[in-house]
Amino acid sequence: MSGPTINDFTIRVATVNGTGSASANGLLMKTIFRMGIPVVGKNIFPSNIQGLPTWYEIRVTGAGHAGRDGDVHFVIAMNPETYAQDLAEIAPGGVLMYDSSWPRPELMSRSDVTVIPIPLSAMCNEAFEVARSRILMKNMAYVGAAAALLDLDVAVIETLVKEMFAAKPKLIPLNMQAVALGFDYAKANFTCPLNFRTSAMNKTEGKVMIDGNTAAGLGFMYGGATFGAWYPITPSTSLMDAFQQYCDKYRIDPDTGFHNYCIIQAEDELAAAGLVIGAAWNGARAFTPTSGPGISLMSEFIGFAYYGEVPMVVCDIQRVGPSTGMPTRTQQCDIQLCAYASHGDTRHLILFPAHPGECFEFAAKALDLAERFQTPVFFLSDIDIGMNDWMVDELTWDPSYTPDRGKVLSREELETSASTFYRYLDVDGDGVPYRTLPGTSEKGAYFLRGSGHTKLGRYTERGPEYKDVVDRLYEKWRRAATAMPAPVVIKASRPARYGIVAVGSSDAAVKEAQQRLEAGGIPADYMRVRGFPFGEEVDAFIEAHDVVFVVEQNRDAQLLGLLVNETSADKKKLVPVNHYSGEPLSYRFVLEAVEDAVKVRKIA
Amino acid sequence: MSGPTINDFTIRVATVNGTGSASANGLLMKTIFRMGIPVVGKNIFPSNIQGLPTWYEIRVTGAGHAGRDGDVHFVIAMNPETYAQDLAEIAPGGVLMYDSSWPRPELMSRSDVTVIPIPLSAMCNEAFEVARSRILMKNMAYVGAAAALLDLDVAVIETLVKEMFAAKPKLIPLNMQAVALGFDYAKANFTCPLNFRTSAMNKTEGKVMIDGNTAAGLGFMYGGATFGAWYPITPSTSLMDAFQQYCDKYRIDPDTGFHNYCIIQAEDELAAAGLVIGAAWNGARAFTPTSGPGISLMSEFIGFAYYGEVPMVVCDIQRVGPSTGMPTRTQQCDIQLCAYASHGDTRHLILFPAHPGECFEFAAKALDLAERFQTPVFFLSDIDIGMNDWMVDELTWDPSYTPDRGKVLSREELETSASTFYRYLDVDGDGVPYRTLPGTSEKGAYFLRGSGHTKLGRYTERGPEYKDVVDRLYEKWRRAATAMPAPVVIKASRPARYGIVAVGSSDAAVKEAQQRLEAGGIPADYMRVRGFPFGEEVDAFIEAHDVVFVVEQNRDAQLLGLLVNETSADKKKLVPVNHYSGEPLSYRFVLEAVEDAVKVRKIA
Amino acid sequence: MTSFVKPKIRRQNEPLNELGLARSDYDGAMSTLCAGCGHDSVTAALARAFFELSVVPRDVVKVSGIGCSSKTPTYFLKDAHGANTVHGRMPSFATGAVAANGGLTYVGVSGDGDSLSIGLGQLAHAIRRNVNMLYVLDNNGVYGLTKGQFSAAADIGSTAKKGAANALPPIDPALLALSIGATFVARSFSGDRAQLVPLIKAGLKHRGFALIDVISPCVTFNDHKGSTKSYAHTYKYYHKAIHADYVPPSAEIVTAYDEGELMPVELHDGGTIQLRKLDADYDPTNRVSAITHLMNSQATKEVLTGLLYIDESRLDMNEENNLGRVPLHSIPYTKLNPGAAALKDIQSEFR
Amino acid sequence: MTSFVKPKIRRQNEPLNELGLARSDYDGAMSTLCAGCGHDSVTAALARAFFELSVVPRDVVKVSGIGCSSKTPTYFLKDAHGANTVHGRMPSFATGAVAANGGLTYVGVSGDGDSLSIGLGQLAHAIRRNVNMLYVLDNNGVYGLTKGQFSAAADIGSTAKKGAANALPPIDPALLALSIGATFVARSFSGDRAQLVPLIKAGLKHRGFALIDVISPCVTFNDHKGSTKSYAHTYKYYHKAIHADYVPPSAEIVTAYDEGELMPVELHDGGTIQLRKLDADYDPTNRVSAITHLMNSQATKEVLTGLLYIDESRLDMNEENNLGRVPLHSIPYTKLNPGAAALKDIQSEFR
Ligand SMILES: Cc1ncc(C[n+]2csc(CCOP(=O)(O)OP(=O)(O)O)c2C)c(N)n1
Ligand SMILES: Cc1ncc(C[n+]2csc(CCOP(=O)(O)OP(=O)(O)O)c2C)c(N)n1
Ligand code: SF4
Ligand code: SF4
Ligand SMILES: [Mg+2]
Ligand SMILES: [Mg+2]
Repeated sequence: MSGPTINDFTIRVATVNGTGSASANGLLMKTIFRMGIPVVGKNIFPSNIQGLPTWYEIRVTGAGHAGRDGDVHFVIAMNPETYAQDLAEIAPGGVLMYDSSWPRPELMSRSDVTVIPIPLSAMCNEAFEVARSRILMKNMAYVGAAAALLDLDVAVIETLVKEMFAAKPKLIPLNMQAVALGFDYAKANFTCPLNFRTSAMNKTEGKVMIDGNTAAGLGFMYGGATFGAWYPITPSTSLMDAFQQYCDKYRIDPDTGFHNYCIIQAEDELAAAGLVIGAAWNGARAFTPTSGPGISLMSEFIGFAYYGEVPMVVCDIQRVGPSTGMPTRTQQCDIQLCAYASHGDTRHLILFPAHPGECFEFAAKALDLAERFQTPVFFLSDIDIGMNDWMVDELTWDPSYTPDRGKVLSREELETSASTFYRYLDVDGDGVPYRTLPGTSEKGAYFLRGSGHTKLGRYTERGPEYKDVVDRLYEKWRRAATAMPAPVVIKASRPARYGIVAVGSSDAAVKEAQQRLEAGGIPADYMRVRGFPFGEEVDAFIEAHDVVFVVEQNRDAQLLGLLVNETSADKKKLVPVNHYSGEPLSYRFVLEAVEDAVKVRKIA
Repeated sequence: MSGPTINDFTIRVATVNGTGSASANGLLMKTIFRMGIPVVGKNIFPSNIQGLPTWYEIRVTGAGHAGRDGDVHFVIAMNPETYAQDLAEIAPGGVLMYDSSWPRPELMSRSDVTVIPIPLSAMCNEAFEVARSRILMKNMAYVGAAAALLDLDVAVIETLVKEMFAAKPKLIPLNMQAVALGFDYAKANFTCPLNFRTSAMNKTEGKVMIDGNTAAGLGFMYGGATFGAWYPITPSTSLMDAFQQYCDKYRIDPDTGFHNYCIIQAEDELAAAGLVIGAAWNGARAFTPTSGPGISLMSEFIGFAYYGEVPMVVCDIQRVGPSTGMPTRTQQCDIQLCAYASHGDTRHLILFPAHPGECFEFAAKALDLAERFQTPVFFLSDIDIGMNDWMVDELTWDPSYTPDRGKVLSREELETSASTFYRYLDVDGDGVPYRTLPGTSEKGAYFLRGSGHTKLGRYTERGPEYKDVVDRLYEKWRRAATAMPAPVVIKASRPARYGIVAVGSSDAAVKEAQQRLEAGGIPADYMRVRGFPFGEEVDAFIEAHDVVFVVEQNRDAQLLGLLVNETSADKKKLVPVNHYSGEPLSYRFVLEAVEDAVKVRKIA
Repeated sequence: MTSFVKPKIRRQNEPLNELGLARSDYDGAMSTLCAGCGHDSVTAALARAFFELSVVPRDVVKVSGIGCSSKTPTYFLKDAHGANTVHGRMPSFATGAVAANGGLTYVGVSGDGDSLSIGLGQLAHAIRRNVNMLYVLDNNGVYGLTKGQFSAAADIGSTAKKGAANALPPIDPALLALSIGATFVARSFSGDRAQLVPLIKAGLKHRGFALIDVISPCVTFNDHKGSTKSYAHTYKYYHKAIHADYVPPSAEIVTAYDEGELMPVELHDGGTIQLRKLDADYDPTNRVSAITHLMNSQATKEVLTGLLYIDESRLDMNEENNLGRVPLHSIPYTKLNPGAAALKDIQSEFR
Repeated sequence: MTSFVKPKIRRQNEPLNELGLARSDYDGAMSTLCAGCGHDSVTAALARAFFELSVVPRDVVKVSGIGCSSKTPTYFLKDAHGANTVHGRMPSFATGAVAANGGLTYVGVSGDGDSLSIGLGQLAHAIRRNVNMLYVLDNNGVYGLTKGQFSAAADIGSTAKKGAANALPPIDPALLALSIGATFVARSFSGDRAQLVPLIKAGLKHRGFALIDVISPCVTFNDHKGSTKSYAHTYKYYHKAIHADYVPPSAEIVTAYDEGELMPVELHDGGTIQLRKLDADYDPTNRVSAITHLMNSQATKEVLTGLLYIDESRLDMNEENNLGRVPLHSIPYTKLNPGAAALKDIQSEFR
């Protein structure tokens, strides 16, 4: 259907983890990016540390798509264990390049695939002494070969190599030598470049390549988070690593050496939740990054924060469930849990960033919402967003921004006010009471508890007093809908009876599918929801269409379930499109699912 | 609307906990029960050990209703702290009896309430020496006074007192003396009996008064549970106490002294869940009783049992949430959590017993379902069912019953079978694979894991292999619907456009409301759902009515939410009727809610 | 918890502390515990210690888990913020609170169930981090609030109200704490305010995590022979190894003590505890001997009370994390946000 | 995990054990750990111990939590049932399994993160219950699987790959276990199979909870100077206090040892461990001295290995609970259901 043509094809590098190929693949992708050509990178890695198959996919997309294609056209096969699979998965007309130091005639089995054998190991073993560099240089060599075959700009490669090894300059010639080995061999033995290849453009101006966890860590620093607690878990770990790294650089007082932040590695997720709630109750802007298992473990504490009205930001970088599931594969499988986490009547706020740009923006937003509504806020990302490099507009920060700390009474306010302070009283009639921080004033003292309490903050076991408070909590939650980021709607160029709804990382693939659907004669409007509770726009969008496809990355149609329960939508209109194999969503999946559904309906 | 008349009125005893009134109130209720008059008892107690207000409500219901009335007609006020409230809550025409040793003229303030002062303390202090018996005998004295005023059978009281103190016979005369004190004083000073009073019947033949937790504990013993683990939490504690007590009596091998059961008090609920899963995986029939906070804490392990397919029975005796909430008040607030507990795509089986009789029956049922479907099963009760005495048919046991252990392969089967054993293979096409127990045979060895696995039981990170298994899990769950106890439908005597749906402890009040609604000209059919996933009957019932009232005891209409998501029901038909103040549901609440809703609709 | 603006009625010449506050100003709401519960005595001792130290009420933060013991923070210092968290998880909440604002005084109250069963892991890690707080463990050997099941501190052989006998060895919080590096470990008895108040004051002054294991009998479920936590038992075997008496820096009373029997321990803030040693050779700065003493007293079934161990040398969590005096909530946003220029610069590596 | 019906290819005169099984019959799936990971050596030691004890493979149950270490149960005894549970919660799962069937041999493998951070509470309570199992703690001072963060066993001052230095005192699992009443505590080093195999055999034979803390370096994240868990460090400070050698009841080899240097410890099943004491005065039956030794070695920064403490006198959990030999799943239903008559009289009190 599309590709492979100039600046429109997908490269897949198949290697073994722990062999240093990651940086070579990064080099490959950045080279294309620096050539001004939009790229999409996806890292499919195993849940171990060394020795298992790993794949890196680079989509070259002059059209500037942000999601996966679904087809693969150029495979760099460095892992004999997966040769068969790698060969099988190439699209017709594709090319497979492999390390022919140990020839594999069986790779010739596909007539519709061109196989390019390059004796990478042999060349490197000949060229280099140390075992270590023999392994590492093999990676640079395949970059070189790819450069020749795909017409990459070797000057750009050289610049990048220089940047990479700025610290150890003597490694630069060594690495360039390896690149040359592959490059020259390819030039000498095959017609280069291939018919599908790169060609410089200027479409990456003002863009950066960044992963969502790094962007979120940066966002929490810029948003003024002062406290972070966490327990390591893939794929959330790199979020806290980023926050830590940036705080170490920008948050240490040059004069006193004091830290303007505190990060604590908890003993588990229950403790991480407690740490954040304790710190937030005591005035810090606090967050904790985790993944599904962590949300399960934090459930009790989340209900405490909800009922006690303590601000709390929880980042759930979703991975494949249930249970331990597939820790390095992506899904959107905690949507329903995060909406209602904990026992009893509980409901929360959720932000759905769709790419690293929004991770940066929503991190601060999450802190603001948590403090404004004094309640847990979920920052719901996933492995695809969090751990892959995405091409996004350069991050910028609005200098006029100041953190929204919500309704916090100062000592002055407490001591000069005529009226007595009661923690859970709806003074302003907006469902949000005033809070005080420990140490402020005797007049502001109150007792935080997860047990029944009156609107005055006193312990109670009386039904009406209990209801006063939980009814307000519902009202507070409902009103929060208008404070969530508005949905993003992309209308078809002509009136459409079909609609599509999605959240988070599905966005890129759905956007592309929408374009191709219209091109294929199926115009559909698309609404990307960005927050929960849903605003009226969501009801209106569904109302306005005959059929609405709900695209999400889980088995049980969790987003669809929320739409059915929390909007006026007629559920008969909603058609589930569920992808849950663990790989990032591709436009082809969405396209085919919708096309099939439409056919079925036409017939019916 | 109803009462107070002969055998149709409600008594409320207001006392302080820790003063020994509980047994006196039990005596009062049992006397009426032994007189052949149906009774309903509700204990409203505080979450502390001694010194706070507590109420005991006894509904005398010749008509044999099983739920609360909502009105109170005869108050025995023993706690000055709550005099005002107690007086205020009496229905017009009601009677308040109080300890007038310290006269309280202000109690005369209501012209529509008769106040009967009886100097209980004064009399007891005069009659008894020891401080301890002065306190305790005061309770017996109010029983005596009530006996005179309500025409209770003193002979029955005496028999009961004899049974109570069979162990310490010399206490019998002492107690009867106290009863006489109250009885005689009342007779001497007031016209006895009152116009509303008791009159012997024979409607309690073949009935017993039992609480749901005791019945469940008994059910687990009869159902063949061999392992129980728990962490103490109100209101689930008495369930394990009962199981322990009965096992100590009937499960210790008289010859060897060995225990045919094992009960372990865990260090917390996470551990309780692990204990049960480990024991069940190793072949025990295992269960754990807990309440809301425990479910939150067990969430991670529940997902493990779901994905690893380990049988597990979790009893959630619901109490008011969120968080610690009101631990001694009742709600149905964990319905949604139990349906989907844990991160990732997870869905579970739920049983909804409505009274102690079903607690006994469903305990065994839960064990069978868990082993048959190799998955967590929730036994969803609440404080009202679990901790109050209900009048139910005497419990009986079908001698032909044998436990359903599900598909467990024996050593013989494994070693003689031609085909290799694979743990997660859908051999029979019913979604349920075969399992083996440790120690059975090398041929049955497999590895249980919460990480991605293939249908052969091997570790995987490949999408299609992962989907094989989770798709079957969904199918297995769906098929379980037909194995759940069928809904109980009570049709109106004429065709009805209104329907009512409820679960669990709401049943008694809803049944009565249904009768009174029809009497009042609003015929409605009533379906009590007893299991989740829902069977087709549920879809059909909703389909068959124009308006369906969903009565439940929580704020967020959790049952309604499940109906909307998991049946074909058109949600516009469903009208929420939510009671969540923490007291047991009364027919008046349901009646008024439905009547109001109907009026509104008529106007609209 | 309460913010009534009620006129303070003072008894005539009621003693006032340096702040001009009376002991009653350190009270809280009315207790709802059983009459005679040991926990109420601990509450009274806490109020007295704060009064005697002239602590500004609003500068105190009270935290607890769930249990009868955990209810007690509402019963003292009504003018201080407090938090009744979830069962067994108070240590993590407290750790977060302390990190957020090192300028306040933190007191946690917990029970043996809350601390040694569900909460064992969190307690251990709070100790390891040396969080600067006083942690009072009201130890009655049972779960009071859930009606008398054994806790992990119940002694072998002791029998619960229902009559079942406990077969598992008790976990001794003091021993556990010492084995994982606690910097302040003491034990006392709820009925012995003369010993308890000074220990509480010392614990409050300690820079780091101070654990006081207070034997606090449950009159309702555990006050019968059989249980070594009962009044009966505790009085019988009661034996003070060490008597601790806190002396504030600027006080003269020191001289009132007999020099010969004193061993002063320098506290971080300059104050000192004077140890009165019944065992002349006891050294509360030696971890190994503290453990040995405890294990030997276990063997002889004695309840060793007093200051068992103290180490003022280790940094507390906030120092370890280079947190300054300024509470996190008072750091100006300008110091938190590095600005647009930095953002540009950071992104250079993403091109 | 696997049920392949693959023909057994045997090397010629490959040694067989009493069951006629070869060492290779105790292997499992291929390891996916890093080449050189200490955990693989522990796996090999486990397989050898089971082989030498001639344990029937199907009678073994392997359990673990989550982590690189927790993956290893798949790498030995492929013919035994195994369970890879959730992070830090293996002890409760194992406890339930052991209670359900006391007739099998239980071996748990965990890591320092799995056991001392998230799992500390569960580990402590399994020890307290004296669950009859061998618990092998692969201790590398880091979280391997999540790429090298410090665990609670990381030593002060050791630096992680990313270069941050650890400031918190390590939790020593052996010391912790001893302080809460463990009945079998040993320590060894993954690289020292000669010492490890006998300790594993002794632990398997021990009636009750046997903890072996195995220093097992993480070559990828923790094998650099700075870390005392690294090969470099461990070899440098490596110092055997005790060398343990298990001797099965009916074997003669005992005589092969020099009586003068042996201290036999009677095991519950009649077997004995022969202790070779380098420190002539070491007594592995004395809890206090075990703790003292450990604390002193901590002070001198030495890694003390060998059998530190053993107590064969305490009943294990199943005995404590009066569980017979019959697995719970094999008790006939007739013995579980008291029948209709009993049901009638139970209900007499409800009338
Ligand atoms: C998650 C959770 N599990 C169980 C409970 C029930 N519960 C309340 S208090 C308590 C034990 C309290 O014992 P302890 O800490 O010793 O306090 P005490 O009442 O003895 O002072 C338990 C198990 C709870 N509130 N939350
Ligand atoms: C609930 C939960 N939290 C976090 C994780 C992520 N995680 C996996 S392994 C691990 C630590 C493993 O460390 P250790 O037990 O020392 O094993 P090692 O890899 O060092 O052998 C963590 C934090 C998880 N799997 N589950
Ligand atoms: S039950 Fe025990 S611990 Fe609880 S308040 Fe009463 S005496 Fe105190
Ligand atoms: S990361 Fe460390 S612990 Fe994990 S497998 Fe590699 S070497 Fe072993
Ligand atoms: Mg206690
Ligand atoms: Mg480790």
